[in-house]
Amino acid sequence: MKQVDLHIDLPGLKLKNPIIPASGCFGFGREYAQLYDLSILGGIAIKSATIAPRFGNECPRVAETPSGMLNAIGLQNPGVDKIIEKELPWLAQFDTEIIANVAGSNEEDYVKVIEKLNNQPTVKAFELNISCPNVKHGGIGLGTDKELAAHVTKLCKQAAKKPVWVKLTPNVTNIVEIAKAVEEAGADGLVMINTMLGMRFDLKSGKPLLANITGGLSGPAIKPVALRMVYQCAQAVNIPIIGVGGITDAEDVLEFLYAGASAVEVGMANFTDPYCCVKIIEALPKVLSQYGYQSIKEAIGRSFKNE
Amino acid sequence: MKQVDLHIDLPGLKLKNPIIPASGCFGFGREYAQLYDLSILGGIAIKSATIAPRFGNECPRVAETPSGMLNAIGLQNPGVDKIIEKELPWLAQFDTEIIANVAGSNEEDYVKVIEKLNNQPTVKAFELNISCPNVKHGGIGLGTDKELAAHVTKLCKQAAKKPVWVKLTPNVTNIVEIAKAVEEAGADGLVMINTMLGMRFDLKSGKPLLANITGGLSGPAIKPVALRMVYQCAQAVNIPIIGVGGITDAEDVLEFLYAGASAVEVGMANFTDPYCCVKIIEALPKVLSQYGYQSIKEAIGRSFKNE
Amino acid sequence: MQCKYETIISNELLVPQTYRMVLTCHTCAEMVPGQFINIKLKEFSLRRPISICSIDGDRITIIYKVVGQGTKALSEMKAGECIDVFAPLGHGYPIESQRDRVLLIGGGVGIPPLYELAKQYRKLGKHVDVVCGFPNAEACFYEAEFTELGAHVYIATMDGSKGCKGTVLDAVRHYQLTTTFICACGPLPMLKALEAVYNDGYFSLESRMACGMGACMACVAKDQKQADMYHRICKEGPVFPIGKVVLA
Amino acid sequence: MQCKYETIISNELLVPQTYRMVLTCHTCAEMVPGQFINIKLKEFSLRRPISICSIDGDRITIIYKVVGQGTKALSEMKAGECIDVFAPLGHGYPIESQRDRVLLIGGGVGIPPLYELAKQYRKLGKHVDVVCGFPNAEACFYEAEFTELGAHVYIATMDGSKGCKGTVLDAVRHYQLTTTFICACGPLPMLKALEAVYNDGYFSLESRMACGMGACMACVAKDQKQADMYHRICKEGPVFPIGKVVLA
Ligand SMILES: Cc1cc2nc3c(=O)[nH]c(=O)nc-3n(C[C@H](O)[C@H](O)[C@H](O)COP(=O)(O)OP(=O)(O)OC[C@H]3O[C@@H](n4cnc5c(N)ncnc54)[C@H](O)[C@@H]3O)c2cc1C
Ligand SMILES: Cc1cc2nc3c(=O)[nH]c(=O)nc-3n(C[C@H](O)[C@H](O)[C@H](O)COP(=O)(O)OP(=O)(O)OC[C@H]3O[C@@H](n4cnc5c(N)ncnc54)[C@H](O)[C@@H]3O)c2cc1C
Ligand SMILES: Cc1cc2nc3c(=O)[nH]c(=O)nc-3n(C[C@H](O)[C@H](O)[C@H](O)COP(=O)(O)O)c2cc1C
Ligand SMILES: Cc1cc2nc3c(=O)[nH]c(=O)nc-3n(C[C@H](O)[C@H](O)[C@H](O)COP(=O)(O)O)c2cc1C
Ligand code: FES
Ligand code: FES
Repeated sequence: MKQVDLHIDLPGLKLKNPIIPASGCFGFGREYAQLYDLSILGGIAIKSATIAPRFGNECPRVAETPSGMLNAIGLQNPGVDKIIEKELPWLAQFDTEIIANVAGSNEEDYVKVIEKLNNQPTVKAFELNISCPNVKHGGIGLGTDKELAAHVTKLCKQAAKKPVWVKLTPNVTNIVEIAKAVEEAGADGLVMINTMLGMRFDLKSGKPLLANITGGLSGPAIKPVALRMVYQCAQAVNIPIIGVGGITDAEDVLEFLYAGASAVEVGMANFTDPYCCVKIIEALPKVLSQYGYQSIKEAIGRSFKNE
Repeated sequence: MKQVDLHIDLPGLKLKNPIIPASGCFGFGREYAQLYDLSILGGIAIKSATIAPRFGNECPRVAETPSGMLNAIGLQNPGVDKIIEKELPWLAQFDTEIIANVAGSNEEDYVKVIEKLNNQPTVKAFELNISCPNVKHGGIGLGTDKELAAHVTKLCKQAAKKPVWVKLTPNVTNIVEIAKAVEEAGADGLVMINTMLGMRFDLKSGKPLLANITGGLSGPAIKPVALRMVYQCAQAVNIPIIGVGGITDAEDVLEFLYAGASAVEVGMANFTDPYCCVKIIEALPKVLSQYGYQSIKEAIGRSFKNE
Repeated sequence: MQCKYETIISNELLVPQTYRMVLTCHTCAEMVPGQFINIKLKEFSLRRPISICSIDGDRITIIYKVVGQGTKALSEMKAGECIDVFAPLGHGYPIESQRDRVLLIGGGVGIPPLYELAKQYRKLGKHVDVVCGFPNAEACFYEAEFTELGAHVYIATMDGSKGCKGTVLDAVRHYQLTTTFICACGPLPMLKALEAVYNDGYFSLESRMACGMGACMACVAKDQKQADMYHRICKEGPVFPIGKVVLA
Repeated sequence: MQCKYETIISNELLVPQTYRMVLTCHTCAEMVPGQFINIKLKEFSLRRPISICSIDGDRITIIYKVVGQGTKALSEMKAGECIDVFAPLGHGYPIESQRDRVLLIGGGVGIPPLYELAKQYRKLGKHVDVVCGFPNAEACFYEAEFTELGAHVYIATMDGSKGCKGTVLDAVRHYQLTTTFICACGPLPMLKALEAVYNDGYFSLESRMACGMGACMACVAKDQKQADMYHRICKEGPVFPIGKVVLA
């Protein structure tokens, strides 16, 4: 087997491989660091940071669904100050690229979080979570309207001293329109997709299973939708895309590369198999060379590019 | 076990039980009639009828996905005239309610199909498919815009001599807005949801697996999204809802009733288990009484209604 | 046509990546060669269509190649386990008793359905030639089984490691097989090459399927003569007369 | 804390709807009573948390009730089959060697973790009282097993068909158990009732979980004193000192 080049350079991110645990599914890495060396990872998208600490929604916060799960965590996090004080210095020990996922209740909050993180050398790029369906104010609202999405992107770009990636919600009629608006507003890249709004009901009580009523659907169930959206947007924008949604193995990664993603984030699969990122990274060279690729770059966008 | 009342009266439809095979997943019933007596069913939503015969998309037309499948059949059907000539007389032998699913490339087509079916006594209600993602003209376009959706509904209502149900697409930012617009335009009921737009890629070629590139995602994977949309719309409109999306067993039916559906359609599950509708109908009284209901009516909308 | 839980009698590696499974079958009495069964596996939402290779009393044999996750899961099942089988499906090869000789041509896992077909033609005392194409000698299977039926077996391998080097058509020419009535099953390029040479007989086709019984229109093939006419591979097929449908 | 394939040694019905499984475990050496394992089952995307009931060399015992599809699938697994086990997880009951007596109170499938705990306190020669609550006599399990350890067992059944009629608290009163240091596990209403009476000891809590290891924030409980502080049941718990977290 020839050496396969897994390396990819993206705005702010020199990834040794394209595998990044997704925000909210990996905490700040502390738990997974007990299982393996985080330096193996291409990068880590840390849990959404908000300006003040957030305590999230009531429990139950999760429910199982066929090939997926619903979550309504509600962006629980200790707030950006605590993250700077406690988590980033700890994360600095690892040779991997840290992406700070930024969330807020309104546009100013996003800017404030970015300003606080601007001088943190551990943070290599920002990922704007304008798509979390589980918070009352802002969140999904911003991500479903192209003007609002563009506006928050613009404000964040102005404030940011590092590349700004925008994480899109799939709960929209026209994802391409939003991707383009965000690109025009200066986004350095897109991360897609966040979760899809869903529900389950408790058979006994007849009431919604989640205390928050609705939650975000993730896992293999949403992979076909994520692939479709990446495929559509990759052809409509000129900024790179990090694909997310239902990835569990190296074959899934290859599909996302074909669709036009340059790297991927892995979310729920970390719960099903806590070693899944390591396994994917190990399998990726084999799978790529099995299908005739010597680098991940060769596979990116292959579905619509002519050889 | 007390006798459980499965019966429900809806516009045009006197259903002996709430189980209806979904359009496109049951043909015109001929194949399934070899397996069981179709009179067992509450109703049958027959394959979409168009004014002229349609030959659909190239193959491959289907692909498997985790807990689901993609299809891009492209509304293949023999055209409304052949359906009237060959299928409806044959279907008349069964004691079940026939719902004619109507599709078209433009608004006039819908009206023309309805006019042809108006005098067919076998057809008890129309179901407007303004949501099929697999046809180039019309289809998804109509269903994703509230004005277009309302307009085609209005025209069909004017033409129709039977109740008109409108089948909504989930590929929208705001399903409630569309449900309300369609209700205002005179719809007698809603059927939701149709498939979600998705994709898969062929690992060898790197190209989309489906000849049509994108396809509609159905099956258990989409159930949480369908439940959420039914729940949202059931509280926003006053017309009844037939729930569809990922139903495979009686417990799933109960979840849809809780969400606010008055009956359900079963699609992909017919492929996984060709007897599934019969099994659901058999299990339903047991499951309902296990959770303390003596009729399906008691369970409808229980998630948001106060006892 | 029924959906039943059947019991696996045996499931063993035949040649690399290719397995043979014997299982009970409630519907053996209705089966004809060329029909298929549709297998539901746990964890998979769509059934897997596999041709019937041999019908023996209340048991059948299938031969399948591991090409993806479903066939891999199938290969890991053990004797004694149960599987959900929907069968028999489709229309098989008509047995034309007026024929004296038949030439069966199969490529890889297109060969299995020809075995039961050979059996039935041999029972009628017909002369049966079988040409089997494989990538190499290692992949060859069922030469002995066909021979035991009294059929004449000719092997083609792409690398020439066994029999005639080349395709099944190369073998037909090399062994000077002149029978013009053929029944074939195998990959599309093989069928297309055969169509250029033969016009009397039957082809068995494959397609991605959903319902497997004619209800969903997933598996259609176009009619060669009537541009706007389609046939369902799962219901009108998988066996069609040569020249009936467009090979695509 | 590791994820390993373990082998099922036995898996049998203990009392109606409740099963006992013995399985190998690579991480027995690290385990303490009150910790749990997280089991991955085919067809299910989330793992199922189950308490460790007994640690015996390189094997553990778990006892689980069939309440849904996952536990049903688990109950259908057979000796010799492998399951993917992530263990040990969480913080268990601290063994307080300065105590002379401990009162263990369990309801239904909250009882299993108390068995290993009783074993460890008995090894230290402590006086152990165990109160087990069940709906009825038919549902009772592990009376003999606790007795064998040298613990004193008291049964409460809701219908009075065995032991004292009523809840575990009714049994505590009826049998005049005066030990004030308790370790409890069981349904929320039971823990709430106990909290009204006891303030010295530990409760084990349940919650819907996703990661089971502290990364996802699915399973939090609020601190009783600091309104804005949460504890993860899977990581800081499932065992908490009485009065630490809000029972909700
Ligand atoms: C009528 C018929 C008879 C067949 N007989 C045999 C046989 O006797 N022996 C044998 O080895 N194979 C046979 N096949 C092919 C067999 O169905 C596929 O190899 C198998 O479905 C692959 O499943 P998988 O999960 O391993 O592959 P995956 O690629 O993971 O499957 C994904 C999906 O694609 C479908 N699919 C993939 N390849 C094919 C294919 N070639 N044809 C149809 N569907 C496909 C699968 O059914 C599944 O729905 C037959 C196909 C048909 C249509
Ligand atoms: C720390 C801990 C220890 C446990 N120990 C035991 C034990 O020793 N014996 C035992 O019988 N049960 C125990 N439980 C409960 C057990 O986890 C659930 O009964 C089981 O997960 C139900 O799975 P299911 O698929 O059968 O139910 P379903 O309702 O079909 O499960 C659907 C989802 O909800 C979750 N879920 C359902 N009920 C519970 C519950 N009560 N607690 C947590 N998650 C739930 C499932 O894990 C799954 O993700 C424990 C739970 C926790 C949190
Ligand atoms: C428990 C949980 C918590 C999440 N929290 C966040 C979050 O804080 N910020 C964010 O941008 N996305 C969050 N997500 C979304 C994931 O990052 C990811 O976009 C989504 O789960 C789809 O990927 P998957 O299918 O691989 O899980 C969360 C997802 C889960 C399951
Ligand atoms: C193969 C296939 C064909 C379909 N054809 C139609 C159709 O012709 N008209 C229509 O309104 N919906 C059609 N649908 C959508 C279904 O009626 C249903 O809305 C959808 O599949 C979701 O339900 P399910 O998850 O139970 O399959 C089709 C679905 C499938 C899988
Ligand atoms: S697979 Fe459904 S019609 Fe052939
Ligand atoms: S289950 Fe993830 S933090 Fe507890």
